Amino acid sequence: AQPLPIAAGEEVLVERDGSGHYGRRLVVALRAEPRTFNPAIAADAPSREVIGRMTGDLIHINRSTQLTEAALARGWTRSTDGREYTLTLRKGIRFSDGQPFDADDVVFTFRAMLDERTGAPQRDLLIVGGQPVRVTKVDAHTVRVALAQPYAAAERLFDSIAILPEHLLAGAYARGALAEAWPLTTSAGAIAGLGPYRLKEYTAGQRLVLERNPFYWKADAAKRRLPYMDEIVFLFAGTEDAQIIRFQSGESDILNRASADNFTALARNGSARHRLEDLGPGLEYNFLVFNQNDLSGKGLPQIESRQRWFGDLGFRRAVSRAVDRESIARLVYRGRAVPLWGNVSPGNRRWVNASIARPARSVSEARAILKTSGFSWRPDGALLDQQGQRVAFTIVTSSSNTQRTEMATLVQADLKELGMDVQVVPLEFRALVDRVFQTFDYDASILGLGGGDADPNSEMSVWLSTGSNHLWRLGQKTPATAWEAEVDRLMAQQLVTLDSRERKRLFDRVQELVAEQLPFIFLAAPHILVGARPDLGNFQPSVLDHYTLWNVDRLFIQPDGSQRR
Amino acid sequence: TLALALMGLLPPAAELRGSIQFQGRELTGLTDRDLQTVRGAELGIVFQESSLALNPLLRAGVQIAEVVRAHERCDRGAALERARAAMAEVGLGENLPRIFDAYPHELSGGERQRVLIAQAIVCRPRLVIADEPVASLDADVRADVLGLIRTLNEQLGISFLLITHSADVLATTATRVIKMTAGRIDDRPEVPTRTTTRVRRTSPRVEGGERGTGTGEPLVELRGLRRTYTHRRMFSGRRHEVEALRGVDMDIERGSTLGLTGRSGCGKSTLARCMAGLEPADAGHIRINGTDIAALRGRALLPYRNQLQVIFQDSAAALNPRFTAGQIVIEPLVIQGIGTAADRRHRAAELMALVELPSDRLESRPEEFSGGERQRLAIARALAVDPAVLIFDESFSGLDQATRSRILGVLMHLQAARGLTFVCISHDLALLAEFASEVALMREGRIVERGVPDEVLYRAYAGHRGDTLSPDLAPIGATA
Amino acid sequence: MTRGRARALVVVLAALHLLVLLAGFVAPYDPVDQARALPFAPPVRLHVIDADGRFHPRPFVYALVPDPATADGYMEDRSRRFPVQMMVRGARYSVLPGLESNLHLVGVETPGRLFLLGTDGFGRDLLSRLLHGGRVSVGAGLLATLSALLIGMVLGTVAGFSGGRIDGGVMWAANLFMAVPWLYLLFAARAALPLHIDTRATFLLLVTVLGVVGWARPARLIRGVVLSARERTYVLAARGFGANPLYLLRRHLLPHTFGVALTQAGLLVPQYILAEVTLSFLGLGVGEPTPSWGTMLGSLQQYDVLTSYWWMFAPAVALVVTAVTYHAVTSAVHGRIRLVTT
Amino acid sequence: MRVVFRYVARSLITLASVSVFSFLLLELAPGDFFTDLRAETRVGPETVEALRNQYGLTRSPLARYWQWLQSFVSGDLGFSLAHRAPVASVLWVRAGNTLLLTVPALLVTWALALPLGIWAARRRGRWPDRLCGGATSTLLALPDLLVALLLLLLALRTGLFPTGGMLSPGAEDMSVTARVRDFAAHAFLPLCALVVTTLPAVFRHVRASMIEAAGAPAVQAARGLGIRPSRLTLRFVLPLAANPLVSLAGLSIATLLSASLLIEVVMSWPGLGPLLVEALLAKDVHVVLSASMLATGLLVLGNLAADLTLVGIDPRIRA
Ligand SMILES: Nc1ncnc2c1ncn2[C@@H]1O[C@H](COP(=O)(O)OP(=O)(O)OP(=O)(O)O)[C@@H](O)[C@H]1O
Ligand SMILES: Nc1ncnc2c1ncn2[C@@H]1O[C@H](COP(=O)(O)OP(=O)(O)OP(=O)(O)O)[C@@H](O)[C@H]1O
Ligand SMILES: [Mg+2]
Ligand SMILES: [Mg+2]
Repeated sequence: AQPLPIAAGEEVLVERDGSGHYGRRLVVALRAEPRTFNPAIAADAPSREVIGRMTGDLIHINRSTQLTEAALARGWTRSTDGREYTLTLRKGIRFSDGQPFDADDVVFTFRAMLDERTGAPQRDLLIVGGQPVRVTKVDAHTVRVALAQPYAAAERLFDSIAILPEHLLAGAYARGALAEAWPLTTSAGAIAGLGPYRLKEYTAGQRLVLERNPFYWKADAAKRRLPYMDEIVFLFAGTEDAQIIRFQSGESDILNRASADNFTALARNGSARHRLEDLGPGLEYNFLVFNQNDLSGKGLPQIESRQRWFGDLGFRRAVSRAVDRESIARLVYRGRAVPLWGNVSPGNRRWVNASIARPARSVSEARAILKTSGFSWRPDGALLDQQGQRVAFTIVTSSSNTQRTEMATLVQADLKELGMDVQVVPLEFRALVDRVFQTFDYDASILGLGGGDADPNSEMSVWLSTGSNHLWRLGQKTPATAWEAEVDRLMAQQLVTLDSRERKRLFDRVQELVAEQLPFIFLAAPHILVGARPDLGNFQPSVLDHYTLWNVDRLFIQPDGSQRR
Repeated sequence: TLALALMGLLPPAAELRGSIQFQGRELTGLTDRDLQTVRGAELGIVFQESSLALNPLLRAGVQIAEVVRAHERCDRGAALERARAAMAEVGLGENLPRIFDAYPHELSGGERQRVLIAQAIVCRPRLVIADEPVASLDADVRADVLGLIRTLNEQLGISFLLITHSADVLATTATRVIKMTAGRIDDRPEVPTRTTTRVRRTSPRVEGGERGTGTGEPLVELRGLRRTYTHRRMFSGRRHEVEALRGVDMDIERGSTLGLTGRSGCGKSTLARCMAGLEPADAGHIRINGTDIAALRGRALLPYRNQLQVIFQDSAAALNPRFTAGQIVIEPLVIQGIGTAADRRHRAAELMALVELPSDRLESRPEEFSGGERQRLAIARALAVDPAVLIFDESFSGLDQATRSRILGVLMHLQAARGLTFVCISHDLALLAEFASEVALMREGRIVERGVPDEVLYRAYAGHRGDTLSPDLAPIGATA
Repeated sequence: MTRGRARALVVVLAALHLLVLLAGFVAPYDPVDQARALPFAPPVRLHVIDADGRFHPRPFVYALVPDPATADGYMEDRSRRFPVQMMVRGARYSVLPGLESNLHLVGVETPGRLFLLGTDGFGRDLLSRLLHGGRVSVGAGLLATLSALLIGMVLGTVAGFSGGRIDGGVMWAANLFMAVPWLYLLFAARAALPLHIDTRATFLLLVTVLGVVGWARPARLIRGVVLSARERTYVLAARGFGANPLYLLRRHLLPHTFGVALTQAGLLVPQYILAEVTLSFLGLGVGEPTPSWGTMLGSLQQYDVLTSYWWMFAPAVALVVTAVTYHAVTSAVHGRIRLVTT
Repeated sequence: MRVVFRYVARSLITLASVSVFSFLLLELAPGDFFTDLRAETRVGPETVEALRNQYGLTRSPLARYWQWLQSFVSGDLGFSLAHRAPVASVLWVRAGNTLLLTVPALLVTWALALPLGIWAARRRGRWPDRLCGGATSTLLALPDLLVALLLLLLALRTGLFPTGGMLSPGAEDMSVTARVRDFAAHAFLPLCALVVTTLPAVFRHVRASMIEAAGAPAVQAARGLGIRPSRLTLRFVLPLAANPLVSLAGLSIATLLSASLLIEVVMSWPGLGPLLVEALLAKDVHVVLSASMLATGLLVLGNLAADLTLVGIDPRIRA
């Protein structure tokens, strides 16, 4: 489909900079096949990756600046109490099937997303202060969004909430079957969105072809309608190794997040043919967590007896001092990671508290700490606790995540120097989640968090003591410790504080508390490593998801570069 | 072994010295490839043990046709036609379609042997080596086959090397007899004089044995025994039914020796297997000591099984190739848990001696024995336990007269001492006449005659073509 | 099989097992010791001529230092030689339960390192891991094969021999065992078992799991053979002597299946050594840091390792050697027991 | 007729029991499809619970089994939670693609292994035999995944073959012949990987049983009648050796849908592999159950074929 000329009265978004050439197709190898085209229910990465290219959101977070910017909403205003937002929608723009977009679609989208029957993973985000956001139509191109309480940076909520076409989905929704709408077998004509691309063809198991949305609502600086490329072809490459090999062979054009191992190997094996970029640390942070859950009534006496250590700050501090973070970064991530002492990765430039202490590894320090906590050593070097019990525990990791298992292996060797007998047990992901979240039948685990937004709000569930991801002690009614109560207060306060400098101060304090109390022993934040064919224009990978394709509407292939391959 | 060496079929481990010349060609040095052209086409062979020599997975007709196709350029149909003709020649004409389609295990011993002969002669080789070709054939068929040999010999000039223990055969067919002892050719009389053969025929008497005479009480009673085989063919859907037993009524007295004879394929072996409970009868009763065992199953059958022992017609197939001779003969003891290991070893040596096998062969495996030796192994095995009834299915046909009579003597002693009952299935009427106290004649699945040996046998001849066994037949034909 | 070859076979086999058994002594290092400064170091070069061109009768090595020219390469530090010594003291290991030693066959002084086969990503000596890993792998592989075959042979022969309902039942079970998604049994087992499983228990677990899951295939093959074998005349004859089924199975039918069973054995040993990777993935295998060939091969199956570090193929080579030897053994044994069977 | 009926009944029992057992195993394993949503920072436990409720995961096991069974029998083959769609809609296409790969692979494997095994058996102990023995040992010692990866790397280095997929992007515009060629180029590597990984077992069995059968007296006898070695091997020895091979072939049929799973994943073949591996790990119960059913169906078929053939070639076996 050729891009349609921009009609009069069509309020397209005109990009300020950058230009490109039309034509060609971009081949992207996904790790796995998407499971659905339905934006309301997509929870897996491949589906979201694809759907993200076919849909648009009201307000968008610019992945490169990490700031919000206008998208389908031309502009917005916030009421003085911070509880109401008024969004002005673009006029004259159309869904990819040519149907006009207006406030009804927005209202429909939010209603559908918030409906329990839909089971949208974004639903919980849209519940502010215990109540769902209320979206009402003011006129055809204005909507009002009401929140139960003031919410800092509420506009960030709108990012990635795909606006659904009411004309196509209202029927399914009315039947209560929105969750089953748009399965992979849907024909191209029955799907429409506001993204730069629309579905052209899907061949089960083989490939997914998106074609240009001729109605897309963005234009480049020269007022030419975006996107530049005719098509995006998604291939499904099963494993990361296969992804790498296909990229290396030139069968795919973009490498979206490679592991450090593969990135290094790729760099060694033929970097000339590819453009490889190390974007520095991302938002993800990996940590070792000890099980401090309330185990009464769980029937786990052994773990309960070990919780004496896990609850002991001295023990955790000793572990933290004994862990060789530098080796983790160097051996596990081939130097493409930063050692971490706090809960915010340096990749999150706006929010990281740079003053958090970074004590170097010291086994003797660690031993001293243990000694003051009442631990002692047997002649053969084994560590004994106050009651003479041998300190021995297991670390569970996800077996599908090689890096975390490798970290566990290093941590195990480190702790052996303290006389701790640690066993690493890799578990299949579901079993791991079951243990960590449900049965609490584990001693310690190495996990990672923080792939989403840079804003602290996205981590509420981790730090609030009632949060669903308050991993070390889940399901608390009231905070178990004073410092957790303090964190609760700080987090709640930053949520309603609209001044960003003040929020930063509050969150800095949270970071300090966490670094002192060590509910998590932070280990490392890996770099974001991406690659692309060298002649890909406007390639601006970012450390935020989606790393390489976030500006897919402006990507293009240099015409002269095409002869080179 | 001599025959095998001639064909170049000895296992590689065997050392072969000397030379074999055939039509001026040295055969010992030839490779397999060269030999192939010789084998079958110029040199035919009839193996001693039909159960081993036939491929169990190929139908009889096909096996013959394969030989044709190996040596002559002809298509499948023509080859099968030739096979059919050859089978008719060896007297399988009556049931040709069935036997042609039958797998070897579905054939009677005699039928199998004739298939082998057909294989050997179908390509009209110059020389046929026939190792006991007629051992399990009844008088009629034997005459037919020998007649065929003579005809082939006369009309086509095919030479035959007959290996046999039967003086009759030699007398009627051979032109020259060679006797071998201990691996050496003893004497080579140019022409087998009738006297030598006569001497052979008459001289060996059963040594010192008395025929068992029954005590009068019936030990085994058979009533209306029936057994029908169905040959089902998976893929062609052709079906043949064979009524092997069509209602056999028979009593066997304790302590007697019953001879059982009848044409090849008339159901003798089947009867033996049924009696021993190794094959279920379709209908009828088998009573042993008054208990009907046809109704019994499984464990309850065990005690009766032991009382009736069959020595199978195909001794070679009845011996597990993985066992040593020693293991074979004491197998029944092991099975029934009799004696200690030392006892058994001792008994094994005894049994071997009983059947005149040297005790240093205890460690040999069946394949290392000659046909006759294997038969003796099977007899020894059956004697290991003391069964009430022993059924010998053509067990003496592969033995030379001397050995045979000595073994028969031993058996008769045993019978006298322990009151054993024997059933002896044989085509050798002379043998039966000497050994059996009573003879039954079977025809087409029924017992048709029964009585004192001489009488029955006489009538048996009379009922058939009486001329075939005329002792006056002149020996014709030449052997290499 | 000639005599010489048979002898060579025995020697290779014995050497293989001896090496693995004496892993602690032969291996220069503790298999879990991490030389963190030397991840993915290539096999050390043995020299007899030093940087100045002088000849030394005793081979020596140089210490490795990172090569500044490449991102993760190494170069030799020629300033100091480390002669290879025999019978040196080093890491402690247990010869037998309760008996410890620290004597090693070869070694060099620190900071020199005698990484004869290079190191893995943690800087652990690959040779030491290979030798120690062989204990678990070869042991478990053999035992698991034995148990799978044993179960398979027993059930297969019983099924083929008895026919009818028993046959139906056994084959039903075999189908079940082949069709059911075992992965979930492993998930379930992992959930049911305690997290901490010591090495010996793991070993038993490996053997049991593989044996229990693996019997169906050999059972089917063997059943087919028995189906045919039970109709042989000599079986009939033995039956005539009143042999009970057990005797027939043991003496007449089982030996008949040896050929197939041996062939299966030759196939299963390497397969089961490899299967340990899957089990490790689910936390049921040997697990880090204890070495096993399975997990070592597991790490070889990664793009970066495969393309960058050739010495990581060592476990594959070890397994190939083992597989070839065992194949030769099974085929020699087969040759021995092979007799006329049909 | 009665035999057929009995066989069908037996197969149905097998299928039913496999489904029950598989279901039980799935029950035993911890967690369910929605468990891993718990690890998402943005999703609360209530939402997860609501989803569980909505899709009936909180109902009794019996009710859930019944739910699957109904759907299976109706032809939908169950409901995939991952795809939020009937299993049939995702399963059949991929099963077809898998067969497109495994059937030729099976044929090639046997077509290579048979002559190779026969050849090696005839040259027992000589160099061709040893070479084959060594080669198969080597292949056995290499994990399937490694073989697949090595082949991919080979493709990468030589550039002769595409490194994954079934057709090139843009294949829809090609002519029929070009498409076939494109398909062949894509199928070559996975086919090689499959053949290479399944060949050793078949080869070994062929070789071993040929050696065993060649010693049979009937074969010696046939040799005595001057049957040519080639004909002897094919007509006399092979049937004698066929027994374990037939069982093995039956098993090969049984694994038509499962043998290639991992290779498909690594080589991006659009078959059942990627789907099933994901479903297994994601505990998408109905997909797993229905796939097991398909596999069991093949197993039953394969065994039936093997049993019939066994009876067919060996008349001594009583049907
Ligand atoms: N297992 C079997 N299946 C089918 N048919 C059989 C089977 N055994 C024997 N027969 C057939 O039954 C008939 C009787 O066979 P039986 O072996 O009892 O003959 P026989 O009297 O012993 O003959 P011979 O003297 O040749 O040994 C033969 O025609 C044979 O073809
Ligand atoms: N493969 C072998 N290995 C060892 N000994 C053998 C082998 N074949 C035959 N013999 C022995 O060689 C001798 C001669 O055997 P051969 O088969 O030639 O006897 P035969 O004259 O045919 O006897 P019969 O009349 O009993 O068939 C016998 O004592 C036999 O035990
Ligand atoms: Mg008979
Ligand atoms: Mg002989």
